[in-house]
Amino acid sequence: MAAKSKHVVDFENIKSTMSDPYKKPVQVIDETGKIVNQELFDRFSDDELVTLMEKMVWERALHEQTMNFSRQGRLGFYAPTLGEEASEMGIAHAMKKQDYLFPAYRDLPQLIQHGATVKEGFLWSKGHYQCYDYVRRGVRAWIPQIIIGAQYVQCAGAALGIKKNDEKDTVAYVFTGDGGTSQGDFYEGINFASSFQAPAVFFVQNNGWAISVPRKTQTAAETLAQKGVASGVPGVQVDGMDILATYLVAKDARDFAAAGNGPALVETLTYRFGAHSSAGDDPSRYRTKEEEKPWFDRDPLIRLRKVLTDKKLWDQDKEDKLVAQYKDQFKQDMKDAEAAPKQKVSDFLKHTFEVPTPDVAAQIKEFEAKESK
Amino acid sequence: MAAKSKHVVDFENIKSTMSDPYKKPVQVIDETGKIVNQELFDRFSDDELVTLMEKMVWERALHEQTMNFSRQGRLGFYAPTLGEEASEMGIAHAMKKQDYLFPAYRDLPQLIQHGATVKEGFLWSKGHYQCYDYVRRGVRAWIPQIIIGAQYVQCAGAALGIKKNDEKDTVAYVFTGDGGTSQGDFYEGINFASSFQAPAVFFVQNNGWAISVPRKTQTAAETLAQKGVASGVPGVQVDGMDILATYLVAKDARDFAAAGNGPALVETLTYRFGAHSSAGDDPSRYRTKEEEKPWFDRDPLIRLRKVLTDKKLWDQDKEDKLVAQYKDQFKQDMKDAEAAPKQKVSDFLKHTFEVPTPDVAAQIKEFEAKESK
Amino acid sequence: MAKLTYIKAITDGLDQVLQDDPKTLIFGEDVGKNGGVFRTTVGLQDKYGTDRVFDTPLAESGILGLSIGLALTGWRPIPEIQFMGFTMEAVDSIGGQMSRNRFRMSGDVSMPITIRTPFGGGTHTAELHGDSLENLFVGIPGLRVVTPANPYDAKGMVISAVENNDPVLFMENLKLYRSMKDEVPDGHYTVPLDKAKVAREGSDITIVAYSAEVNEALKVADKLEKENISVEVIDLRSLSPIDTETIFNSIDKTHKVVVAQEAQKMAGVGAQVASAIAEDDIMSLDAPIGRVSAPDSVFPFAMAENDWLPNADDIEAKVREILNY
Amino acid sequence: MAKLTYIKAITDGLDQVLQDDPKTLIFGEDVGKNGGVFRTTVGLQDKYGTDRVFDTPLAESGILGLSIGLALTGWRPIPEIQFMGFTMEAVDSIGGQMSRNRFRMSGDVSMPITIRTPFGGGTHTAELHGDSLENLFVGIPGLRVVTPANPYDAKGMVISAVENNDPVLFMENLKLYRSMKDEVPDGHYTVPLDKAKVAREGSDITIVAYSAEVNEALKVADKLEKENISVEVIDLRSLSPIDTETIFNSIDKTHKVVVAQEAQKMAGVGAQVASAIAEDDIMSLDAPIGRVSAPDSVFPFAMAENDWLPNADDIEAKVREILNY
Ligand SMILES: Cc1ncc(C[n+]2csc(CCOP(=O)(O)OP(=O)(O)O)c2C)c(N)n1
Ligand SMILES: Cc1ncc(C[n+]2csc(CCOP(=O)(O)OP(=O)(O)O)c2C)c(N)n1
Ligand SMILES: [Mg+2]
Ligand SMILES: [Mg+2]
Repeated sequence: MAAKSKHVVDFENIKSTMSDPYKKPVQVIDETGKIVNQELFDRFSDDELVTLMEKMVWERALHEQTMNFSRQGRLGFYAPTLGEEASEMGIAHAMKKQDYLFPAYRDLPQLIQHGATVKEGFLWSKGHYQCYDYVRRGVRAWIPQIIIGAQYVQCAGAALGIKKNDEKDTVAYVFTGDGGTSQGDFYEGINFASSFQAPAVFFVQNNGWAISVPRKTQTAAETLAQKGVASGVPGVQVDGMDILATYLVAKDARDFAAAGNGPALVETLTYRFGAHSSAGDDPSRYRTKEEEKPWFDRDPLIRLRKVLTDKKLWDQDKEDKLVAQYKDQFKQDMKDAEAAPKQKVSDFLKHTFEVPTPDVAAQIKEFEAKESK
Repeated sequence: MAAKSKHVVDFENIKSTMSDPYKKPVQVIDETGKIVNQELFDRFSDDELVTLMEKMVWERALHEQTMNFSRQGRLGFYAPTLGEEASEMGIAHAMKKQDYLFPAYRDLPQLIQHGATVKEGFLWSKGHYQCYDYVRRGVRAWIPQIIIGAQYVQCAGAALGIKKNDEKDTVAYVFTGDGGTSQGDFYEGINFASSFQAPAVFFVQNNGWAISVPRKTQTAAETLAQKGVASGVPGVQVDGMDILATYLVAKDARDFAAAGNGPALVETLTYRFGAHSSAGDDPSRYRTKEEEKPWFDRDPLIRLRKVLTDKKLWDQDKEDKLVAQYKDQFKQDMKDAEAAPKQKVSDFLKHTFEVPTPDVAAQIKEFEAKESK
Repeated sequence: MAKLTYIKAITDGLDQVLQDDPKTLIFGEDVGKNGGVFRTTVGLQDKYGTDRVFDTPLAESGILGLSIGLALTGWRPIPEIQFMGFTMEAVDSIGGQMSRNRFRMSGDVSMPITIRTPFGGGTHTAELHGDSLENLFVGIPGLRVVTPANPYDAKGMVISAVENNDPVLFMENLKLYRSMKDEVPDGHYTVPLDKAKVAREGSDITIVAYSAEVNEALKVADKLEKENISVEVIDLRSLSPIDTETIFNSIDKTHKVVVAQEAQKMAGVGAQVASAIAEDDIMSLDAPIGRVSAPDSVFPFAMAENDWLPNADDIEAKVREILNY
Repeated sequence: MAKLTYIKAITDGLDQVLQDDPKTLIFGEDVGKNGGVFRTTVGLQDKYGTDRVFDTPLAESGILGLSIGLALTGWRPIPEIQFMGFTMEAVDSIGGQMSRNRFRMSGDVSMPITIRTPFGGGTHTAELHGDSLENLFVGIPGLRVVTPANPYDAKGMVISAVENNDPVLFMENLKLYRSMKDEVPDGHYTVPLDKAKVAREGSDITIVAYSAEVNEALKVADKLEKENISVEVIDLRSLSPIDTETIFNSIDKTHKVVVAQEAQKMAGVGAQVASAIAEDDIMSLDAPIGRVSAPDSVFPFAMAENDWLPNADDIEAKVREILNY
């Protein structure tokens, strides 16, 4: 103690306590399906509970079907979402049609909930230009961003645009993962939005891994929710395997931002049950079954299914039928995607500049000649 | 209250309280010269007090003389340091010879304290390659960085290098300003150093302005000290007009990092009394005399001078003599700088690659021919 | 009509677009109250308010990311990057994002963003404040890179850039800011973004240049005229795309060409011009293509700049060499 | 000697330098336990420990800034940028910092950093995973940019790159990683970083290419041989600096040249080669310089890649055009 009192600043204490306010993830139902916060649970009508369950079942069916398509070689790059249904659908459920969405590559389900079609999702994965038709249709969503962090700075711009347009009850939504929080753009995006007190809601889906790099390598911060502090943005953790908690927190964050209070940040604690992507990632190379097991037990569908079954709002038969129905639809969507017209290089070239430059115009001619052969 | 209880997460409360732990700048002597923390004051010997005063007087003399040289057209780009003497010298006083220093463009005084010569400082401003001779002499300091943020990521690398080299009692020191904290690299640098728990000490000299942009535009965070929270790095504010407080805090931060606890972050609250740089900035364009006045009253020299004078350790005559002596020396340093050899393009070209490529070799010949005319 | 400096002409152009289109926004570091560190945006915040002309936090990637989000929500952003050296902090926003969006959306989504940034040597400023970094950007499909060489073009081109629906990198020459004055029309006019200009007609040899180097070339033309050598000077104006037609027309007349740039030789624009000629118009040439540029070192310390930068003497020497080939 | 794939050859080279020099460090995203997303660094962490081979947080500017600080404190960093598209996040670290340090310190401070990064099309991957972004870097003084076209060169060049005291951007061709196998010597050997290679001798026409395009050129040479057309193929290997001597020697023999690259035409390397020829060896030519490249659009959506990428047929057509000029 004597030695300690020599310090003017107790950096050790600051370090060991700074995360405390951010380490209490909101939860409504626990992994056994027990309701741990009745007051919050009671806010949901039976219909809404069923809707949320259906959305998760839909996302899982989409996941399973895309993995199937992947094995058949009918998709390109695809990021599996197994295990993250509560996080993705809970947040998506809080979005309003007028909100701008900035998804990353793992956020196709939210994008589709916001107005893109499943077919467009498939076209995105396959690499076909019609994947972005939703933008042209007026859906307020941007592209599934590949460059980690870029979506955050762009979201700040959209949020400022909303504010300048004086659009009421409208926010910009953006996603990244635990790994994505290490990017400078992640920080710049939050800080810009906060400096302008613009209506942005920043989501971090912490699924424990950035490909093979564990969450703890990304940062010594104990939570990702506390990353908002650097920019004066309030952050909070939520149990991302609990769709009820996730939805309520996302909605609060949205309300807060929409009311003109500036941005909010939400970290969902979730887990990537499977591989990072369809491109040959093998989690057994870098993580253990012992680590995975408790997370599998936290499966978001299990716990809500239990609650709904207890309330006689759900049964296996209903779920099986839904899944079959969804999958049939996805198969049709894939057929539609596969029927998309062949892409022409001459078309691409026409869309490099608003008016083709002479060089590009010459190249268009060249390719049109080739293409008509 | 009823409305409020509907919220699951009280974002408003999180937002309004998150900065509280960081808003208590450490102070030893206040602006009237009153000792406000006797315990801390008593840690300084008379000699040390005098040394600290001398360093500030030296920095101020350097400032005055460089402004003189600037008016005479004898310097190039130069960033005035008037008002920031306590911050810069307090921190510099805590550095050890074996520490690596990553200065920015306003940190020539610390760089010189660490082993660069005044002449090298002048050559840097004028734009002469001999300015970096200190690196070649083995002084552990890098270049006054122009690209804001770059020094932070590089500092993280040096800190990791120190750790891997297993060098004891050695840290990497780095500076930026309030504006610099908005850069992605600022965040990435802190986060990398923290992820590796490497011995870096991050200083933010918050002088209220980034050229014409006020501190409040940079970020909605109430303090810059709290920016460490995003990376699990403890941060603290200190009265940057109080050299005793600044030194003690800097030393604690250094000790903390040197002991293997990972990085620390220090925000010094200071003020840029004059223009941003010698290149035509005019503060009257963007700030008021009303804002400046209270800061001028906090002049770091005034308060320490008062304390030392009261203790009979200092008098005006001594100070005047010192200033004259320093300035004479600076004039000599300038003469030496002006006597530096003419720089040859052929020399530069030789230092593009370790071994000149054929193209470069041809260009060397070309320039040697021109130069020998 | 008034005689305006290059920088005043840009200010005038910005004033015009702010007035014409309520969706235009100017933002960046110090562009607001201070009117920019060079005073290019001076007076505009007073005139159009802090909603239209405003300062941002200090982060270039943030500034250009902001531009993209603003463009998506219907605005026409005119961000400033304080010096071209700092564009290196934001390359993804330019090359990975804004320039790709029209392509991604099959032509239906525009990114009408004009990034203004000062560049170019000769002002003895700090490191990375003078470099000519156009090569980082001229290879990016979907991005226009332009730079005016005189006040008239400066105003007309900045108006065209803002009105254009492609993203434009608008490079402003630091040394020309205050060293050049010209008659500049009042009000609205445009100068095309993709047309090189015959800055001076001639018949014996063509000099292709851009930005400050155009003025060096014009000096050479003046000087050689006294020896009855007739030099044609072409000002590229657009560095990407390059208007090869104007160049080829000139070479078909002169059969000799020197390509001059301030940037290092390894940096692309001159090479791009030379290669276009070598591919499509080589048979018109009766001498090798002459190149004038800075040598391939890092942009030098301020005290050595004058020796390093290519000037009229260097161009003259190369012109004589090619003429006497 | 063993038959190794291009990627295995690189792994082998990295193993060698880690063994030879205890100051070498490999780091980046996923390079540790996972051995890289392509398995280029597989097994190296097990063999050399987590102090020498380790994962970093996900931030490219951080990774390359880290490299600079490590180099300053005596280490020899070999950072990986997972895909070349992500180098856009770290352009300042490359162009504004590491490449300038030797210059700044009058030659006395080296930055022996080798940045490895995969690039190149044809693998139908996600956006910004296949682009050829070499043009962003070939104009940076003080930086070497190299890329091997076969397993033998891959190992020898990666060893040379690490041993070299200049910063090196080492571009690895994605499509070649597993599609190409070659005899590769065991143990230590080097391939020069700045010498182009005559990949095949010929006398009628020269094709200058690099990376995967070299193999396309070799196919053309094989095919035309049957028609008694003798094609010389030059593999640049170094994109900056460019070994013009080897190119000029070839052209002095063949008098005809086609320059092929996978990148868009507006992207610099081919233009740099063509301009060097047009400046210094134009009089050896008896036809225009042929250029083969991708067209000037954004790198396309995966399903359209095959139509967009220039292949042997495109090169063949251009060779015939130039031959018949
Ligand atoms: C700027 C950038 N760097 C690297 C990558 C490569 N990459 C793609 S996904 C990924 C891991 C991302 O992890 P996280 O942010 O946790 O999201 P998750 O994939 O787990 O949802 C990496 C390194 C990228 N796409 N963009
Ligand atoms: C990356 C980058 N962007 C912009 C600048 C231009 N610039 C130089 S100093 C400055 C303001 C910096 O303010 P602050 O960080 O508060 O430091 P201060 O100058 O006040 O000490 C700006 C914008 C730069 N040097 N580097
Ligand atoms: Mg993750
Ligand atoms: Mg400041």
